[in-house]
Amino acid sequence: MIHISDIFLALILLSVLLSLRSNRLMALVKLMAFQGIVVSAVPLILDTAHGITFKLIMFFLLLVFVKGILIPGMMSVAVNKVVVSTEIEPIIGYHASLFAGLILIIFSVYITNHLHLAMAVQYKMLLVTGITTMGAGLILLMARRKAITQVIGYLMMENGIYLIGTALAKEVHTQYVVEFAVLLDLLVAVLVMGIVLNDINHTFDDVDTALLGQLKD
Amino acid sequence: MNLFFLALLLISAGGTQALATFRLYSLMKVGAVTAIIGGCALGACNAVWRLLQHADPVSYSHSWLQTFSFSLKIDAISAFFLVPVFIISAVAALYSFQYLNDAKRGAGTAINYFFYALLIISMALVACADNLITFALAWELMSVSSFFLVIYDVQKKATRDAGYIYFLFTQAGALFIFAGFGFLYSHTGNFGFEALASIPDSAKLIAFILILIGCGSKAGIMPLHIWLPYAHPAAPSHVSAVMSGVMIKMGIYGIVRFYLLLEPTSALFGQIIITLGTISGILGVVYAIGKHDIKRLLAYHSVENIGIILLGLGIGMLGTATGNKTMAAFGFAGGLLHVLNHSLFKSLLFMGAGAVIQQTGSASIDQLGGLMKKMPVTGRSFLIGSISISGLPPFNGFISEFLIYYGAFHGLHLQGTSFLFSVLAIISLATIGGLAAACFTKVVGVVFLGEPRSDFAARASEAGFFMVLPQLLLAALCLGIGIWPAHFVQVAFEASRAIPLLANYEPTQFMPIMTNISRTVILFFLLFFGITLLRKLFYVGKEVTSSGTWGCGFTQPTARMQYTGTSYGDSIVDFFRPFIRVEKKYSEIDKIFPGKTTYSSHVHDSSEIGMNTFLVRPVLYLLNKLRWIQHGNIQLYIGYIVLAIVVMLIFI
Amino acid sequence: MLQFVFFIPLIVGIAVFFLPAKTGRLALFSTAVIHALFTALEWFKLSGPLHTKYFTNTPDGMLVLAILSFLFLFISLYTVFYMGEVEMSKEPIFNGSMLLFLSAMSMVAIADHIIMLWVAVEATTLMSAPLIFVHRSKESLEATWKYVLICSVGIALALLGCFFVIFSMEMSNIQVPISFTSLTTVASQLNPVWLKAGFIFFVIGFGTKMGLAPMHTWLPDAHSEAPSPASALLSGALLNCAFLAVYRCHQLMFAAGLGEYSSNVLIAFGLASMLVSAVFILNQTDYKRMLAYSSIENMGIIAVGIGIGGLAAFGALLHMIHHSLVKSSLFLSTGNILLAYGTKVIDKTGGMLQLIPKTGVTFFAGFAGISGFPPFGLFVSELLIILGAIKAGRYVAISIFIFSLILIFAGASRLVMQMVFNERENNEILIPEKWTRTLPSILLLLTSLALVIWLPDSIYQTIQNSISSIGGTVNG
Amino acid sequence: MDFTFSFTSFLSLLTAVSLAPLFMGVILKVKAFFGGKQGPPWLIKYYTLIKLLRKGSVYSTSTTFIFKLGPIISFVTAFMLLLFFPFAGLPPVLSFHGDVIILFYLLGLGRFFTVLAALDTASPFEGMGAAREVFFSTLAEATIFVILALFFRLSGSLSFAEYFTGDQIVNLWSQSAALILLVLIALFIVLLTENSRVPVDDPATHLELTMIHEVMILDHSGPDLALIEMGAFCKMLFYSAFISSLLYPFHTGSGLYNGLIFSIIMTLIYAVVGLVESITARYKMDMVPNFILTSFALVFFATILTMEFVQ
Repeated sequence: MIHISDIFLALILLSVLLSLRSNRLMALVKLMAFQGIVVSAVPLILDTAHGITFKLIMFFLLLVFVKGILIPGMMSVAVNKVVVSTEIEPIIGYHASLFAGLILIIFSVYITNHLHLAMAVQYKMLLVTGITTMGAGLILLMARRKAITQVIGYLMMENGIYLIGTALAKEVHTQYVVEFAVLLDLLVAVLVMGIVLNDINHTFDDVDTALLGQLKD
Repeated sequence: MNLFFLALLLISAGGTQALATFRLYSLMKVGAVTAIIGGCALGACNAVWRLLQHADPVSYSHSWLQTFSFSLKIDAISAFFLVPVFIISAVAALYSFQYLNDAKRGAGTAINYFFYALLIISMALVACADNLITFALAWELMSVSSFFLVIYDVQKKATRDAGYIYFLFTQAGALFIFAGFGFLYSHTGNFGFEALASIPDSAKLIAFILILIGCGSKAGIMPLHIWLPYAHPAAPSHVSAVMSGVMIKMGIYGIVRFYLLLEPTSALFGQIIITLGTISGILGVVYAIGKHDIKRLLAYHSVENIGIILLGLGIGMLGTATGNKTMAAFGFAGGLLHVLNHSLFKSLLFMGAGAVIQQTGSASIDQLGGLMKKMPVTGRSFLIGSISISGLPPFNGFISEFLIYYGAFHGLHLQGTSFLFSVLAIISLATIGGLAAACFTKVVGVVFLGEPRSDFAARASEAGFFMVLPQLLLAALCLGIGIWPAHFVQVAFEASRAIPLLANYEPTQFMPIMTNISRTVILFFLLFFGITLLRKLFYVGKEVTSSGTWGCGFTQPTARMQYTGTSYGDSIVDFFRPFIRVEKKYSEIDKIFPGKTTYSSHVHDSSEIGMNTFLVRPVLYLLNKLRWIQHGNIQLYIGYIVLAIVVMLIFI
Repeated sequence: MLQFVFFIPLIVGIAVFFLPAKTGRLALFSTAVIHALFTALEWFKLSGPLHTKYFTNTPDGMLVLAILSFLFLFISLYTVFYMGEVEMSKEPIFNGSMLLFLSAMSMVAIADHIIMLWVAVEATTLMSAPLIFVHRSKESLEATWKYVLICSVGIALALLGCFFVIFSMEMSNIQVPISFTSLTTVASQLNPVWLKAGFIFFVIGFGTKMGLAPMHTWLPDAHSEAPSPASALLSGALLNCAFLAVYRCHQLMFAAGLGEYSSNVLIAFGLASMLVSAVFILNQTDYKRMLAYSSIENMGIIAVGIGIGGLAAFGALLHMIHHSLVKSSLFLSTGNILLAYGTKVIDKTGGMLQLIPKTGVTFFAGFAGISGFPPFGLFVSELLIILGAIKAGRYVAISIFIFSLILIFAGASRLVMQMVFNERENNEILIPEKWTRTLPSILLLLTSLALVIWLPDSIYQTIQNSISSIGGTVNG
Repeated sequence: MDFTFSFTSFLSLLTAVSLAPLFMGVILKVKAFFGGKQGPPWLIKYYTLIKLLRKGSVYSTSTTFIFKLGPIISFVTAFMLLLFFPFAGLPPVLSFHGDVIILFYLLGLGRFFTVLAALDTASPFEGMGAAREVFFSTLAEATIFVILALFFRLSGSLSFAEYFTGDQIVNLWSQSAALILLVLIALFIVLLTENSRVPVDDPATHLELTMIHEVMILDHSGPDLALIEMGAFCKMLFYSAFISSLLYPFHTGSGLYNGLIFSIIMTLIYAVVGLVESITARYKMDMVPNFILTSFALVFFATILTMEFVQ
């Protein structure tokens, strides 16, 4: 039988792979928005155990607002302000990245099976998705030259970790204060990065990290 | 103990008041010098009294940082080392009164006196430290204060480099000592000195070697001596007198003290020490012969004398290991007495050198000459110092070398390697003696005798009273020990009583031999005066005229034709070619009527070159290869993190 | 009561953003004083042992908090006079961020809930970012970018570590609050494999913040580009907080009987950091970078000491205290040097002894302290770590330790002597030194000196209590 | 210090010292014989001394008190050596266990001042001689002390009296003859070196550049020179007496008998020195160190051999 959550997870994986091969900044940002919404929906789908509480709904909405609307909004603003070629300029090519992403999926499936965890199959699937997402985020961080891409990579990694957390540490989801704090941190982090990006853009007329290689020994 | 603390208090008062009143230059100097001398005198009297009374050890302990204790203990050997510490420091302080006379450098002089006082105090504490922590603390204080003394003339680049090299060696050495302490601590489990004798032999050996490296770098044992020839010329002369005379002896003290505490039974210790002594002794004096800067030359002689001291101690250790009481007693007595003797004549020589440099403005011996007429007192005291350091009777240097010889000869009864090491010790002592004589005939002959080789040497005049007086005092002490050695030898032996083998050994052999020696010396003096009288008689009523030196047929001799120190030592230096690198630059004479020709030679320190080529440069090269790590690319930086995770997860 | 130590700076900090600069300075200093008062209250347990769901006052936490509060007192004092000299366009932001930074660090010091600790550490990154790029120069922007991104990535990994730790609890079906104190009680039942994994991510995540090689890469840039008061705070206080996070997890590992493993990990990272800093100190050209690398080195020393345990653990915590004091004093001095010479290049400085004698003496004294000379405290701590290491039989580790110490001393002493003693061709300086700006650093040094002569029993007891959980002890 | 105030000891000492110049005459005679000349009278050295003692002196303006000190100390030290030496098996005037060390160091003192006196004149030639003197005698000193070590190994004694008049004497006619033979050769080399005879140095040459000892005393004149000469005689006497005591055990029979044999052996030794001077040429300066090192090698070899011998 196919669990409904698998559809969501498949969507996430799809977004990951697409983001690895997308060559336009704007497209990447949109992908992020999509991924953010799906990811924040995952606990809603999985937490059938506790039942759909009001708190859960509220928190879901908050997540969607932050990850799906607020952060991507800020990103798109940043992209629009940065009036340079919206080409992404990869260090590692798109196809190579895509290929890496596929290998990543296989790898994470292997890991998940290797762990011999006694948990429901959809949680295992969730773990696979989480690891893949995190890995893809790291790939974006390391393999892309634009600073904005790195922010997006960071966000994707964050999503991945959030998914892994959902898969492993169910305890956390009963403590909304903590979750909210984490979310707040994420928001402020992106905000600060945005401000710095803005200043960098003012000072360097570009956000290419190749320009950010002056401090060294 | 209270007297001891009172002395330290006086000394520190001198240092601090110098800082307080540095604007009133002469007042500051008077106050500092008097206070320091007073404190040193008090301390010296206390130490001497303890030695002569065979007073029981007194100890003091004060809890520190909750867990440790700051504990001191004055036993025979501590007292024995305290004597030179206080005496030399006092004399050098007196010397500094006129040596430091630059009223414009009030602050600098004040700082110099402050750290001078600190150095004395820390040396005294090193000599009395009674647990690992206290020893380490005092040791580091000693290092840092002496560093600040070395860089007194900080505006000179040479001084800064010397200070850097010294700082480096002293800190590295300290870390080695700490490591050695770690081995001791790991077996005893506390910081005290009590249980050290009971730790396993392997640990004893490792710890002793580590401490030997640390203390050896301070004492200037041959491969680790590199800082000495830089630091001593750079420092002001009264500081070099104290550093070379006393401070490097603290390294010896460390070696002796930990040897006594560990009570090792293996003969290996003695053999190591004798080998090091041979190397330092012979090569030290050869390098000294090759050097033209008078203070650098004296610095190398410190290396040589450390070698002699080590030979004595090594003989003593060998004797202890083989149960040969005579050997042990004479070896240790000789080594320890040489510590005292060397501190006397070496500081005397450094003061003389300082006076010469101050009066002529040059430290290069090949530019000096004929100073015996210009600076009669300095010249004569320097002559006495030279005879003493060459280990010739009737002065003190001979006494200690005699004791070491005596011990070594009685080691010849032993079999196998111990016998060979005794022979080695005898041979190297003989060679060192001859070479030292060669070197100091060179110094005295070239600097003080003959004709001045430069006009500034010709214009020199005698140094001030307060610079001459200390030299006379020290010269008198050298002669005194040389003529009446008995009590000093007795005291030196008492210091080595801590060895179980010698605990109840009655030094019956010492007294007759020492009285014989002093009789022989007195006989020598009698004959000497007799012959002098006879000579006078023969000259009665004969015409004694004076004219120029016979030029062997050459009629236009000039001062520049004299034999220089370089040429004097050349053949000896050449003889030791494999161990010593000489670089000679001269312009070939190619025309029939040669133009202006030049000649210059420089003796390189092999161990310095070795350390550079085999240790420093390779390490720096390797480390520079690693500098790409920080090359500014943020993607790579994140890569490091991922890499770290992967590696760690593999090794989970 | 306990939460005030971060509530008050938070509120005042937000307020300062909107206040004029002069008032901001006043608020900065007064908040520092108030913070110190509350810390004192906590330190002497006057408010009674407090234990909420998220916060508690552990001995090690209190130690870090005390150091932080003490440093902040002097640094804020310095900042007040420093701001008088430099014209900074966004000064309110600077002062406000200082306070927010303080609040975040205080939160780290008292956090007990695992994820709350994570949140606090992440917050320190974000709050300190404005401090670094307040000048808006190219270099400072680059430094900030690297700082924020690398630390965020690292700390995100630490979040994963948190999840692993929690999972290790859930796997063995225990239900306790996810706080270190409660987890320690059930540590023995936690799943070891997942706990190890969690520890790895903890060390790498928070180690990034602590400046452990090879995750240290952001540190030299950030510390050298920030204004000197900020650098002093980053180096003296922030690193301790990051260390505290690692140390908490180390304690948990010990309680779970995995101390052997975590010790080895800490020692490995510590030695790596020392070697790396040796490589870059040896011929460094920028004195603030030199000090930054020296911070990496000292964090490495602390990690090694904690990893070795026993006497070395005691030494490590002593080292933490004294390093914070001496290093922040050094960074404050660099503030004066920068004002005087207007450059961070060592070759362009020199002759401090003639030109800015007070700073020169303070700087050299601080250097003597940082390289482990008495009468300063790092002498004791390094000695203890060496003794403890050899007693623990870690011969390889200690030889690397000593080797890199010698290298670092060789490099640093050459540079510092050049700065202090060399003569400089042109003898004019931009802004002369003032007592007001040298006094804080002198006082910090004197504190370190005083703590060597007389260590208050309460501090001693606190260190004892905090290292007792990892088998650390002062005797044997 | 046992101080034997026996008439015979003093007599032996005085005769030996008074005969020293005569022995030097022997050398000259032998050389003259090989040169096919008649040679100077036997008492030539006495005449020289008297002549010198009659003269006054000329002192260089460069010199200081050291220049006058040199001759005195060199003579006193050389003479003190003889006080401790047992001539012809008779007990010496003075002796104590360990006197050899101080005696050889006293010789060193004498050398120290001779060299300083030479440098005092500011003459380049004398400086050159001084440099050679200190270098070569350093090498010789090493040999001497290895010999002493060997003797201690053999007899456990550390003074001339014990060597030659003690109960366990060191001598060619003992079970360790082989070692003593090596020592004899080495000691003869040392004798040539220390007394600056051919092939190390040629006292009769006229080119200052090739001299060692003679060039150092160029500026001395009158009674000073006489003292130096006398010191040189004593030194020569000491070394040859040393060798002769090794050659024959003088602890048998009457003193007169011993004295006779002793003087004969002494004459022979001086004759051999003369012989060597007549049939060998002096070495190049840079060959001399090797020459002396040979002696060192010989005795060192002997010392190592004792590891098997004496058990």
